[in-house]
Amino acid sequence: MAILIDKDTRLLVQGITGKQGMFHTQQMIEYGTNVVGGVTPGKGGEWVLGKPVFDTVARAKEATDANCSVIYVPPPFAADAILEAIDAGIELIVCITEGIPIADMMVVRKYLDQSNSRLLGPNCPGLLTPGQSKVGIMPGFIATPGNVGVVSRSGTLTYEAVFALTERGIGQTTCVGIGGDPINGTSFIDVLEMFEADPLTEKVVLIGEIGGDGEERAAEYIQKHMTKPVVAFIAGQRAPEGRTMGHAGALIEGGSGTAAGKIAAFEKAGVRVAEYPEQIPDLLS
Amino acid sequence: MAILIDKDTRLLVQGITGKQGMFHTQQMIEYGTNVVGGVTPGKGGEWVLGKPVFDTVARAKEATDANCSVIYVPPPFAADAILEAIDAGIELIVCITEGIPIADMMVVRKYLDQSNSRLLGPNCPGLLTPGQSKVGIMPGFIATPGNVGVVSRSGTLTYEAVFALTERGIGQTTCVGIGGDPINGTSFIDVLEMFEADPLTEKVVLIGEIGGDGEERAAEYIQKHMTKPVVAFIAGQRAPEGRTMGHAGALIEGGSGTAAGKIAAFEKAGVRVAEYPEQIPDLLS
Amino acid sequence: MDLHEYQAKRRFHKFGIPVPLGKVAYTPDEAATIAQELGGLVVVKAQVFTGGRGKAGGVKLAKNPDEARTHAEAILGMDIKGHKVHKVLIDPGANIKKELYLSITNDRAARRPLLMCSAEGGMDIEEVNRTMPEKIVRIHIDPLLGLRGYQIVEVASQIDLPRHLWRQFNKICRALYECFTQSDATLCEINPLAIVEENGEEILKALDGKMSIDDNALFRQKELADERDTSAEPPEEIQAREADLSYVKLDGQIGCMVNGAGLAMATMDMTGHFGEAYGIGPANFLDIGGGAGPEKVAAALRIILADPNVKAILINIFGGITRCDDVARGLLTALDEVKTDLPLVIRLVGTNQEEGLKIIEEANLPNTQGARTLYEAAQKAVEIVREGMN
Amino acid sequence: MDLHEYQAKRRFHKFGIPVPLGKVAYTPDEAATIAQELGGLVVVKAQVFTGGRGKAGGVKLAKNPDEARTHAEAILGMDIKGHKVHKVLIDPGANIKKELYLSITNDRAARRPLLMCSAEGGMDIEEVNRTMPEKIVRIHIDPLLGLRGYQIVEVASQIDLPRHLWRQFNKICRALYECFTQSDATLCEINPLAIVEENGEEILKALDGKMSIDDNALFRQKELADERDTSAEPPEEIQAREADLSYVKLDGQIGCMVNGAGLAMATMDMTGHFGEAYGIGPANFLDIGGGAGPEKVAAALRIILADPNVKAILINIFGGITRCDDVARGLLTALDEVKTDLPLVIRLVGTNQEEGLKIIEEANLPNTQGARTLYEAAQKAVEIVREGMN
Repeated sequence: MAILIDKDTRLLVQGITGKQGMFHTQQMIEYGTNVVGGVTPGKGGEWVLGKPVFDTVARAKEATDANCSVIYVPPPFAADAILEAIDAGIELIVCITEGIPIADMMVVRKYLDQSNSRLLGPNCPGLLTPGQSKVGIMPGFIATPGNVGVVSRSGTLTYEAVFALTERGIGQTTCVGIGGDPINGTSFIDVLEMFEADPLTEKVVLIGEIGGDGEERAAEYIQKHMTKPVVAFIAGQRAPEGRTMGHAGALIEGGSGTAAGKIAAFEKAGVRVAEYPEQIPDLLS
Repeated sequence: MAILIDKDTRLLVQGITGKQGMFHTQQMIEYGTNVVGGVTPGKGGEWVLGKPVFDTVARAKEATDANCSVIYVPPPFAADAILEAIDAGIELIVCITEGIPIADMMVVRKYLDQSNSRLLGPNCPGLLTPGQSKVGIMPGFIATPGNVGVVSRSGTLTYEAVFALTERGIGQTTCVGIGGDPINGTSFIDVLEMFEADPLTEKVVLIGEIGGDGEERAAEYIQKHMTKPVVAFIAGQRAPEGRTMGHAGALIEGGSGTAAGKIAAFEKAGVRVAEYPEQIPDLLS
Repeated sequence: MDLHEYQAKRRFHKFGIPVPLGKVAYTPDEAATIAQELGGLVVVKAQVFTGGRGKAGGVKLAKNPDEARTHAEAILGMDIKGHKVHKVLIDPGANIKKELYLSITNDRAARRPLLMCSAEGGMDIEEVNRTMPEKIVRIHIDPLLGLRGYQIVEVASQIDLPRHLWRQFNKICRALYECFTQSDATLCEINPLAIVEENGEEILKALDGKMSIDDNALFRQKELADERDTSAEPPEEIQAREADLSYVKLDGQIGCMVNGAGLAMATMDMTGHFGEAYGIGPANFLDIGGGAGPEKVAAALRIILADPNVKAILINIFGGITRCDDVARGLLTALDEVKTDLPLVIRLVGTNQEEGLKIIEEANLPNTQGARTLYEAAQKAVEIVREGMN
Repeated sequence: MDLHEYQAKRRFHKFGIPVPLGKVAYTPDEAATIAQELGGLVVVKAQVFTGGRGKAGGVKLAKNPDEARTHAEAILGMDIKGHKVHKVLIDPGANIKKELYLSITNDRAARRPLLMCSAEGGMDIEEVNRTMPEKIVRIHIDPLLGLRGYQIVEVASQIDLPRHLWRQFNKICRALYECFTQSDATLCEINPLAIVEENGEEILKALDGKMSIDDNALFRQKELADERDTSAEPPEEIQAREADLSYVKLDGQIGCMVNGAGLAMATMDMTGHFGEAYGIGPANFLDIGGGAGPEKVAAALRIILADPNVKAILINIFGGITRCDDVARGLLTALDEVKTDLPLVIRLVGTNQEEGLKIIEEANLPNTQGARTLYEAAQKAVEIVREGMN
C-alpha cells in the first residue's frame, strides 16, 4: 500500500514532446512508472520514447485508460491543461508548472471543486512511491521503501529531507509535494488524512514554509485527528516581511504566515519540529 | 400538507416598490400569504403596505428569516436578483419576470445547481396552495383546497384548468407554474416527484405545451415512478414550425417538440390527455 | 431576430474572423459597380431570411461586371420561399479547396452553448445530421469557463483538419465564441468555412454567415437592434412587436385575441378542432400578455382587423393580472377608432369579470356574442364563419 | 510588480473611474509649469513604492506655481523609507467632503477576489482594521460570476453611503473590478475614494491609487510590464529578474546560491542559526530554480559578487532536475569571467554529484571547501566569515 500512486498507476504526460516533458518522461519510465502515453496538441499520432502521443487528454484517456496525468506545459497554457484533464475525468492530476497566474488558478480551483478529480500542485515536484511509481520531477535515487509518509510544500527541501531519511535507513511510503503556490489543489490536511488512513504509513514528516496558514491548519488537524506521530520542519525563519521568497506562496504579510507562528502551532499540537533538515531522522525515532 | 409553500412560508418580495411588485404584494397579503418584507436597492428603511423594505436580500433575510422570495424585477436585473437570492440562502425562489436573456439564465442555472436553493420560473405565474399561501400572480379565487396537484408551463392556461376543476368542485393541493422559458429552475419531473411524495395529493394535472422535451421526460418519469393518476393537456397542436409562440420555450424546431409527439408520449405512459381544458375534470374522475 | 448574411459577416469581421470583403447592392447597376471595384470573378447572393437560396437560383457566379448586373437583375425582386429579395451581396470569388461547417448555438436541453463542426461543409447541416451524424463534432461550452483551447484542439483533431490550419482554426473558433457571447446570439453559423487558396497559401475564410440574436437581450444590444431589417417582415408583425404583443400570422379566418401564450395556443387549437372539417381555423396567434391595458388591446384589435382573411373575432380573456374591465374598455376604444362590422365572440372570465361584461353589455355592440367557456367560444366563432361561407 | 500612483490612476481612468487630471514632474520647473496649467490649488505628491509618504513630508499642498516649485524641490530626491523620490505627481486640489476606502485584492485563503470598503478612508487601512475592524465591509467575489450588482448595493448600504451617490459608486466598483481582472492585478486600491464638491455637486473621485500586478501574468500584460519603473529597484534585483532568478537582498555576509525556494530558505536559516551569535547571516535569498544551466549559475554568481557585504559564498545544490555537473561548469565559467578571491563553500548532492564534484576538484579552485550536508556547509561558511572578522 501507499497513497495516491502505486505500480498500477497509469500515467499520461501532458506536454510530453517538450524538453522538460521528454526528459522527465524518460526518468519516470526508468524508475518504473507505467507511462501509457502523452499529449501534445498537434502531435497526435506521433510516438515519443515508445509511447503514443495524442492531441487531447480525452483522446488519450479513451485509448489508454489513464487514471493519472502529469503536466509539464508552460504557464500560459497550464490552467487550460488542468481543466482539460478535469474534463476528461482524470482522477489524479499532477501539475509541475511554476508561474501560473493566480487569476487562472482561482478559476481552476473552482472548477476542480465541482469535479471528481484531485489536483496536486501546481508548482510542485510531484510525488513518489518508492520502488513503485514516480510522477513528476523528484529524483528517484533519494527515496527507499519504508513506513514514513512525507508531505511538503517545497521541492529540493523535500529531497533534502527524504535523502536524510534514506541515508539513515528510514524508508518512505509515499513522498508528496503539494507545491509552493498560494492556490493549489491538495492541502497538507488532505495528504495527512490519506497517511492517517494508509495502513503502511506509521509516521509522517511534514515540510512547511512561511506564508499562508496551511501549516497552522495542519497542526490543528493533527492535534484533533491524527494518531500517527508527525515531525515537522519549517523553512524561512529569517525571511523578511513583505517579500516573496521564490515560491509565490512564500510571503509573510501583515505579520502573519511567519515561521515562528507555524512552529508554535506545531509545538502546541505536540508535533516535534526539527531545527534543520538533517535533524528530522533523529526526531522520528 | 401541500408542496413547496404553505401557511408557514415566510415570503420576501424582490422589487416590492415597483408597480407589479406592489400590486401583487397587496394581492398576496389579501390572500393570506405571510409576506415578511421586500427588497428594493436604495429603498432600504422604507415601508410598503406595512412591510419593511431592505436594500438587499441578505439584509432582509437576516431581519425577517424569510425562506421564500418572489421576484418582480425587470429582465435586465432579474438574473442578478436570482443570484442574490441564491447567495442569501433563500430556499425557494420564484421568478415571475418574463424576457430574461437566455445567456443570463445559463449562468443562473449553473450557479443554482451548486446551491441549496430551488428556483421556480422564470416567466412563471408562481404557485398557490389554496387557502394557505399564494406566491406570484395567480388569481386566488380560481382555486379551492382539495387533493389534485396541478403543474403547468403556462400561466392563464393554468388558471383555465384550475378554474375548471374548482367549478366542478374538485379542489387542489398546490398549483405550480414552472414557467415558459427554455431554461428554468424546476422541471415537470421535480414537481411530479413532490406530488408523488405528498400524502394529500391523490391525482395530478399536468399542462404542457409545444417545445423542448419536458413533457416527454415527464411521461417517462410517470410511467416508471408514479403511482398516482395523471391527466395531461398539451397546448399548441396547431402551431407552425420554427415560430416562437409567445413563450420563449414554445418553439417547434426541426420537427421536434410537437404537440402530437408529446401527446403520444403521454398516451404511451398511460396518461389520459384532455382535448380541451374543460375536459380535464372529466378525465380525472 | 435574424441578421442577413452581410450583417453577420460584417460582425464576424469585427471579431477577427476572415471574411470576403464584399458589398451590398440594391440595384443591378450598383451590383455592376461593386463587381468592377472587386475585379475578377464575383458571387451575387440574395439576402433573405431563409435557407435554400442556392437551389432557388438566388446565388450566382459572375465573370465580369456585366454578368453581375444581369444576375442581380434576375435575383433582385425574386421570391424565395415567400421572402422577397431586396438586396444582394456581391462577394469576391474564392479558390475553394474544401468546405467545412462551424457553428455555435444554445443547446437548451443541456443549458449551455454548443459548438458544432463538420468536415462536410457547404451543404445543409440538417442533411448531414440525418445522413451522417458521425461527421458532426459536438462540443458543449461551459457558460462560465467559455470555450477552452483544448476543446478547439479536440474539434480540429476529430475533423482531421490539416495541421498547418490549426492556428487559424483556433483563432476563428475563439472569435466566433466571442462574437456569440458579445452579441447575445442564439446562433452563429459559418457554412462554409472554406479552405481557400490565396497567393499560393491555404487559409480559412468564412464564405457565408448566419446569426440570430436573442430578442430578450436586445435591450443591451442596441447596435444589433438597430440593424433589424423590417423590409422582409409582414407589417402586422412589426406593429405587434412595437406594441409589445406576441403575434404569429396563420392562414385561418378567426382572429384571436387572448391573454397568455398557453391559453392563446389552446384557443387556436380549439377553433381548429371545431373548424377543421370545414376548412376553418385560427387567423393568428396573438397573446396580449399579462396586465395588458386598453392601449394594448386596441393595438391588438387593429392588427387583427388588418388581416383581410379574418371573418370573425374571438376574444378570450382569463383575467389574472389582466383585468376584464380593462379589456372591455380597450375593446370599445379600439372599435371606436377602427370601425368594423365583423362579428365578435367575447369571453371574459376572472378578475373583474362582472365589470367587464357589464361594460360590453352597456355598449350594445352589434353582432356580438358572449361565451362562458373556451369550448363554447370556439364553437360559436366557427359557427359564425361557417354561416358566412354559405 | 507595483505601479506608481500616477500609473494606477491613469489605468483607473481608462476603465472609467473619475480621477484628478494631474501630471508627473521630474524637475521643480516642470512642477511649476503643471501647477500653472492646472490653475488654483495643487497637491505635490512623491511617487515612491512605499506607504507613509504624507508623514514623511512627501505630500504637500501648493497655492500657486511658485509654491509647487518649492515643494517639488524639497520632495524630489527625498529618501522615504529607503526609496529615493525621482518624480512627483502634481494633482489639482479637491474640495473634499468625506473620504472612503475601496480596494480589491486576492484573498488567497478564500481563493477569490475580496472587495473591501470603509467609510473611514484616507487613513491607513491596516490601522482601521486594527482599531475598528467592524468599519470595513468585506465582500468575496466569485471569480466566474464576477462582481454582481447586489454585492455593490450591499456595500453601499453597509457603509451608509448617501443615496444620491449610489449610481456613481456602482459604476466605480464595477470599473475597479474590471480594471482588477483585466490587469491581472493582485491589488487595486483607492484611498481615499473621496466625496468631493465640484460645481455645487457632490461626486466620487479617486484621489489616490495603488496597483500591484501578478508577476506571473506579465506575459499577457505587455502594456503593464512595459510600465515597470526600475529606477527605484536595487540593480541586483533587476539583473536577477532578467536572468529569471528569485533574489531577495538581505544584510548578512554570506552570499547564498541554492536551487529551490524551500532549500534556499533553509540555507538562509542555517547560516543565521550558526552565525547569529556573531552578527553573521545570509546576504541574500537566491534560488536558481529547477534545471538551471551554466548561464544561470554564472548570472547568479555575478549578482552575489556585486554585493560588497559578501565575505563568503555558499553554494548549496541538491540535484534533482538541476544537474550537479551543470552547476559546477557554470560556476567555473562565471569564476573565469568575474574574478574573485572570496572563499567558497560548495555542497553538491544529487543528480550527477560525482561528475560535479570531480569538475570542481579538477579546477583546483583556491580558497574552496566542500561540504556533505547543509548543516556542515552553513557551519563552514559562518566559520570562514568569523575568521575574516578577526
